[in-house]
Amino acid sequence: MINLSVEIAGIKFKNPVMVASGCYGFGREFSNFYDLNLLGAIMVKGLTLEPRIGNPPPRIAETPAGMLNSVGLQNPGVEGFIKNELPWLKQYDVPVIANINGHSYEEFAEITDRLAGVSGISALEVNISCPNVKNGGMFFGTDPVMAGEVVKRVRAKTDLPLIVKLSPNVTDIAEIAKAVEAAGADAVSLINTVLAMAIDIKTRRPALSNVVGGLSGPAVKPLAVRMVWQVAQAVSVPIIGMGGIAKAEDAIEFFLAGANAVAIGAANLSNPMVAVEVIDGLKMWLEQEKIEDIQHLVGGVII
Amino acid sequence: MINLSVEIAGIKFKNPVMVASGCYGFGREFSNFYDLNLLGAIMVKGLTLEPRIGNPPPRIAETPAGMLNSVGLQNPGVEGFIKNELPWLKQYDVPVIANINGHSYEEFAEITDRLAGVSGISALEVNISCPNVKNGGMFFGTDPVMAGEVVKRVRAKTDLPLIVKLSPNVTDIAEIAKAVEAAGADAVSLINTVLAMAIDIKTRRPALSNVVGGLSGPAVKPLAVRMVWQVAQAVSVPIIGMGGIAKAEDAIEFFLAGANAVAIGAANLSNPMVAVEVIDGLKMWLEQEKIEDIQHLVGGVII
Amino acid sequence: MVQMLKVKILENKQVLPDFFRMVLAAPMVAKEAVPGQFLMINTSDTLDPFLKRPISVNRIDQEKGTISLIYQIVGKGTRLLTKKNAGEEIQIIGPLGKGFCWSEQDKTIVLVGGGCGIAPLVALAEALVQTGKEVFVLLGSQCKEKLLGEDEFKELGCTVMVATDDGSYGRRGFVTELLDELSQKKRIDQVYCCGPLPMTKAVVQITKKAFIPCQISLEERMGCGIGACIGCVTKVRREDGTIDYKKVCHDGPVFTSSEVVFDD
Amino acid sequence: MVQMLKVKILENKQVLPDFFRMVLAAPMVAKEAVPGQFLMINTSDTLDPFLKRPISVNRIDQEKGTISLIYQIVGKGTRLLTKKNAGEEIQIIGPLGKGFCWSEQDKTIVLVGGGCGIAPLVALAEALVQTGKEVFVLLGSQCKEKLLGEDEFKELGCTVMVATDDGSYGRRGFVTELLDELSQKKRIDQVYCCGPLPMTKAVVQITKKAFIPCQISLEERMGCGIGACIGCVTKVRREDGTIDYKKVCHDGPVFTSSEVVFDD
Ligand SMILES: Cc1cc2nc3c(=O)[nH]c(=O)nc-3n(C[C@H](O)[C@H](O)[C@H](O)COP(=O)(O)OP(=O)(O)OC[C@H]3O[C@@H](n4cnc5c(N)ncnc54)[C@H](O)[C@@H]3O)c2cc1C
Ligand SMILES: Cc1cc2nc3c(=O)[nH]c(=O)nc-3n(C[C@H](O)[C@H](O)[C@H](O)COP(=O)(O)OP(=O)(O)OC[C@H]3O[C@@H](n4cnc5c(N)ncnc54)[C@H](O)[C@@H]3O)c2cc1C
Ligand SMILES: Cc1cc2nc3c(=O)[nH]c(=O)nc-3n(C[C@H](O)[C@H](O)[C@H](O)COP(=O)(O)O)c2cc1C
Ligand SMILES: Cc1cc2nc3c(=O)[nH]c(=O)nc-3n(C[C@H](O)[C@H](O)[C@H](O)COP(=O)(O)O)c2cc1C
Ligand code: FES
Ligand code: FES
Repeated sequence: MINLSVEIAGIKFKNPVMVASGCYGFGREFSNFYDLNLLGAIMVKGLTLEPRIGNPPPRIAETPAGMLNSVGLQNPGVEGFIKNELPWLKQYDVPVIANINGHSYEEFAEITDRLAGVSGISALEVNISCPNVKNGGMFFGTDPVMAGEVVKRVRAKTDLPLIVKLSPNVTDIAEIAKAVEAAGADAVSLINTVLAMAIDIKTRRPALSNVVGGLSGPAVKPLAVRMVWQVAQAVSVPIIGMGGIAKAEDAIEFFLAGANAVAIGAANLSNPMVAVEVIDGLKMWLEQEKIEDIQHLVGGVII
Repeated sequence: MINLSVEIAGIKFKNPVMVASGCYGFGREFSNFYDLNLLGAIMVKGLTLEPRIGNPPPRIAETPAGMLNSVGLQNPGVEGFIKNELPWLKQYDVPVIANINGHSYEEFAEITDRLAGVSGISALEVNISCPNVKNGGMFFGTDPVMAGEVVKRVRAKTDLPLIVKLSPNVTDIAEIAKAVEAAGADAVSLINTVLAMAIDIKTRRPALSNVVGGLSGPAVKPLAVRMVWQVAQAVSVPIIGMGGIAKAEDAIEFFLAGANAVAIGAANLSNPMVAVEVIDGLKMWLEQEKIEDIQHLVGGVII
Repeated sequence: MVQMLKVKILENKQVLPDFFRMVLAAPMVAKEAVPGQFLMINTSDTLDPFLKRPISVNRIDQEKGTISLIYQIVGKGTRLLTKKNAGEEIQIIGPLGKGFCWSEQDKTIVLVGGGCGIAPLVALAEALVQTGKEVFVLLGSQCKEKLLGEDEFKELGCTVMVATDDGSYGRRGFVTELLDELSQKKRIDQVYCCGPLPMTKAVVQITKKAFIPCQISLEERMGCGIGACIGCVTKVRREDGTIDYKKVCHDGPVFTSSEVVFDD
Repeated sequence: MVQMLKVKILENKQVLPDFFRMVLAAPMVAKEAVPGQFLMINTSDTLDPFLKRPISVNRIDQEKGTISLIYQIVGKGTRLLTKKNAGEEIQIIGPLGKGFCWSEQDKTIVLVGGGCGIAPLVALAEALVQTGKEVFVLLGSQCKEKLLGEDEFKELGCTVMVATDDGSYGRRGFVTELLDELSQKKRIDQVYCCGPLPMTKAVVQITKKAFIPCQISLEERMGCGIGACIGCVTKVRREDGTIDYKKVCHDGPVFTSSEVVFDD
C-alpha cells in the first residue's frame, strides 16, 4: 500500500495533489468530470472583502506552452462565497482552502476576521502575489517587510493554518519566504503567476485589456522548480509547489525539489481531468519505484 | 523601399535583427547555412579575461517550449578571441559586439581595457546577468548600485558603445535599467536567461550538472516582452529586445513593446536559418502593412 | 452532461478556401447537443498549443450519432486541425454553453450570419424548420468564394438572401441592409445572429429599433470553455442596472441581445 | 556540406517493439554522409518539442540517394516521429559530426554495439566489408526481442556474436566478455564501439589493456547539433595533460578512446 497522505500545518490531506486558486472556480464545473473527493484539497478562487467584477475582456491569451490571464479577481466577495459557494463545497470530504486578497493590511485583517469562525474552511491561503490588480496584490509579495506585516495582521485574527502564497517576480524568493515564516506562516505556496505581456500584432494592442497579466502553465515550470528548491533550502515550513504541472512526472519534479504537496493551476483549464490523472500517475509511479510513502520523495533530489 | 536600418549608440546596423550571445558561437557554424552579411549584428559568445572550460555536462535540458543551459561561459578568453576568432569575423561587413563578463569590477575593467583598442569590434555588451557562473555573473545585475558601478568601471576604459545586458531575475528591472543608464550605458539589452531548474525523475538528479541554469526560448517571451515594455517607459537609451524570438511575428511584438532592435538566441539552435527567416518575414510584414521604416513601429503598442 | 471524450474523426475536408468540415462520431454529444452550443477541441497532443479551441456545433445528427463542425483556418490550432485524418481520434469536451432557444408561438424567424458565424446557424435552421417555422436566412460574406452554407440552408427549405462586400454575389453591401429591408416588409418574431462583432452590433440596433426579440451568439477568448477560469467574459447589465461580467462559455455563447452591453 | 533540408519520408516502420526504421530520400546527404555521422531531426512543427533530435545514420545508399535511420522510442520527440507517414516531409540538418575512420592496413575489425548504438555500426560494417576487411560484430541486448541488426550484419558477411542479459539468445552476460575472449584468440587491428556508457567504458578498458586502437561513439544531450551552443561536451585530455571539453556534435560523436576522460 502506497501512502499518499500528507499533513501540512496540522491538516490531514488524503493526497498531496491540490487544485490551485483561480483555475478551479469553486469546484462546481469539475464535479461534472469526476468526484471532487478524489482531490487532496481545493484552493478556491481568490476572495476579496467586497464582490469584484474584475477586469474587462480579453482576459486570456495563449503563449508558447502557457497562458496569460488578467481576470483581476472577479469574485462574489467573502460573504457571497460563504453564502453561495461554501455550503455546496461542504458536501465533499475535501479540505477547502480560502485564497484571500487585500488592498491594504486592514483589508487582509478584515477578510480574515470574516472567515475565521466559519466552518468548512481548513486553511487560508494569503495571496500576497496576485499580479492582476492595481494597488496591492503582488506589491506586498515583493518586499519582505510588507510580506511579513501582512502575515502578522492575518495571524492576529485567526488560528486557521496560514499558507502564504509567494510571488515569483522577485530577486530573492528565499528572503521573502523566510520573512513570512518568521511572521507566523504555517506553510508557503509557490509560485503565483509571472508578470508578463503579449501583444496582438494585428491590432497592435496588448493581448490583455489589462496590458500585463500573469503567465502560467508548463512554460514556467523550470522557474517554479528552481524557486521551490531555493525556498526548501531556506525555510522549515512545508511547501506547496505549483507552476506548470500538467502530468504526474511534473509533480514528481516538485516533490524532489522539496515540495510537500503540489497544486495544479492552468492545466485544469486545458484538461479538466488533469488532477485525477496526476493523482493516479503518482500512485503508479510510486508503486513502480517501490516508494511506500510520498514523503520519502520530498526534497530527494540528488545534488 | 522599406528601411530596416537602425542606429543604436552611434552604430549603423543594416537591419535590427541580431544574433544573441552564446547561441551563435563566433559565427563559423552558421556560415554553412547563409551569408553572415545578412545579419544586423553578431553578439559573440561571452568572453572572460582568461580562457574557461565551462561547466561539466549535461549543460542542456529541454523544457516546455524552451531550454535550460548552464554552459558556464566556456570560451577561449579575450586573447584567444582576438587572435583566432575576430580575424575570421572581420571578413564580414557585420558589426561584431563583444559580450564581456567578469567576476569583479576589476576584471570587467581589465577585459574592457584589453578590447578597447582592437579593431573589428563595434560595441561591448556588458553581461551583468549570466546565471551560470558562481560569484559574479548575475549577481551584479540584481542590484542597481553594483550594476551602475560595473558600467562606470567599463565606461572609464573605453569609448566603445556600451550595451548593458540586464537580468530578468529581479523584482524591478526598470530600476536597474535606470541605474545603468545613469552610469553611462549607451543602450540596454534584455533579457538574459531566467534562473531555472529541471530534475530528471529517472536519475533524481538535476537535469544540469550545475543544478540550476538559464531558461530561454519561446517559453520566456511573454516575460521578456513585459520587461522590454517596462524598461522602455523608464529609460531613453535604445533597447535591444530578446527572449524567445523564433519568428518575425515575435520580433514585431518586441518592436511594438519598445525595442529598437532585437536579438535571437535559443531559436538559432533549433533552427539555424531563423535569423534570415525573421529578417525576411519582417520585411514582408512591413511591406504588407505599408510601414516604410521599421522605426515607426518602435514602441507602437496601443495602450 | 458535459464530458471529455476521445472521439473518432469520420471526415475532415476542405469545403471552401479557408474552411474545413470535420465530422465526429460522438453519439453521446449528438444526443444532448443543442444548436448554438460548442465543443472544446484538442488540436494537438503536445503543449503547443496549450489550450483547447472552441468550435460550434454545425450539424447534429442524432440518428447517425454524429456532430459536424465547420472551422476556419486562422492560426496555429486550426492549422493543426487540418492535418488530422479521418479514422484518427480527437479529444473533445462538450456539449458546452447555452444554445439558442425558441418558443412554440414564433412563426417567422430570421437568421443573420457572417463568416464562420454561419456554421452554428445551420443546426439552428434545421431545428426551426422541423418545428414548422418559416425561416429566412441572411448571409454576409466578403465575396462569393468565401460564402458558407447557402446550399445547406436551401436544402432545409429556408429562404436565403446573400450580401457580399464586393458584390460578387447577391446584394453588394452589408447583410444588415437585407435585415433592415426584410423587417420593414415582414412581421418577424425572432432574429438569431452569429457573426463578426460589428455585424452583431448592427443587428442588435436594427432589431431594437424594430422591437424584434433577438438572440446573439458571442465569441470571446477562452481558457477552459467550462466556466472555471472566468476568462471569457462579456459585459452585461444586471436587472438593477449595474454592470457585471458574464461568462461566454457558460452563460452564453447565446445571449439575449438586450442583456449585453457593447462598449465604445 | 551541412545543410538544412526538407526531405521526403519513404518509410517509417516498426522493426522491433521499441524501434522504428525511417528511410529518407536525401541524395545530397547520402552522397556526403560517413558512418558515425548523424542528423538533427525535427520531430514537430510546433514549439513542443523545441529542439531537434540527433539520430545516427544507420545505412547510406548513395545510388538510391537514401539514408536510413533506426530510432528507439524513449520520449516525446521519438514518439512524435512514429506518427509520421511515408510521403510526408521532415526537416533535417546533416550530415553532422565526425564519423568513424579506418586505414588501409587494418585487416581484422571488431564492432561492439549495444541498444540503439547498434544502428550506426551497420553503415560502418558495410563500408568496412567493402574495403575487404574481416569484420566481427559483437552485439549486446537485454533479451532476444530487443536485439537490433543481427540479420543485416550477417547479410553483409560479418561474423556476429550476441550476448543477452537474460540469456534468451547467444551468451548470457555482457557483450564485453565476448570482446575479452575474442581479443585473446585473435589479433584485432581496430575496435569500434557504440552503445550505453557502461559498455563503452568497459570496452575502452579492455582495448587499452590489450593495446588495441579503439574508436568510440558518444552521446550527450544536444542543443544545436552543429557546434554553436557548446552544450554537448565531453571531457578530454589535451596533449599537455590538461583537461578540456570537446563538443560531441562537432569534434565527435566518434572519438579516439584514449582522448576521452571518463568521470566516476
Ligand atoms: C463559442 C465559440 C464558438 C466558435 N465557433 C467557431 C466555429 O464554429 N468555427 C470557427 O471557425 N471558429 C469558431 N470560433 C472561433 C475559433 O475558436 C477560433 O478561430 C480558434 O480558436 C482560433 O484558433 P487558432 O489556434 O487557429 O488561432 P490562434 O493562433 O489562437 O489565433 C490566431 C488569430 O485568431 C484570433 N483569435 C483566436 N481565437 C479567437 C477567439 N476565440 N475569438 C476571436 N479571435 C480569436 C486572434 O486574434 C489571433 O490573432 C468560435 C469561438 C467561440 C468563442
Ligand atoms: C550523436 C547522437 C546520435 C544518436 N543516434 C541515435 C540513433 O541512431 N538511434 C536512437 O534511437 N537514438 C539515438 N540517439 C539518442 C537520441 O537522440 C535520443 O534518444 C532522443 O533525442 C530522445 O528524444 P525524445 O524526445 O524521444 O526523448 P526525451 O523526451 O527528450 O527524453 C526522454 C528520456 O531520454 C533521455 N535522453 C534524451 N535525449 C538523450 C540523449 N541525447 N542522450 C541520452 N539520453 C537522452 C532522457 O534521460 C529522458 O529521460 C543519438 C544521440 C546522439 C547524441
Ligand atoms: C486564470 C487564472 C486565475 C488565477 N487566479 C488566482 C487567484 O485568484 N489567486 C491566486 O492566488 N492565484 C491565482 N492564479 C495563480 C494560480 O493559482 C497558480 O499559482 C499559477 O497559475 C501557477 O500554476 P500553474 O502554472 O499550474 O497555473 C490564477 C491562475 C490562472 C491561470
Ligand atoms: C546556450 C546559451 C548560451 C548563452 N550564453 C550567453 C553568454 O555567453 N552571454 C550572454 O550574455 N548571454 C548568453 N545567453 C543568453 C542569450 O544571449 C539570451 O539573452 C537569452 O537566451 C534569451 O534569448 P532567447 O530566448 O532568444 O534565447 C545564452 C543563451 C543560451 C541558450
Ligand atoms: S473560458 Fe474559462 S470561464 Fe469561460
Ligand atoms: S549541440 Fe550545440 S555545440 Fe553540440
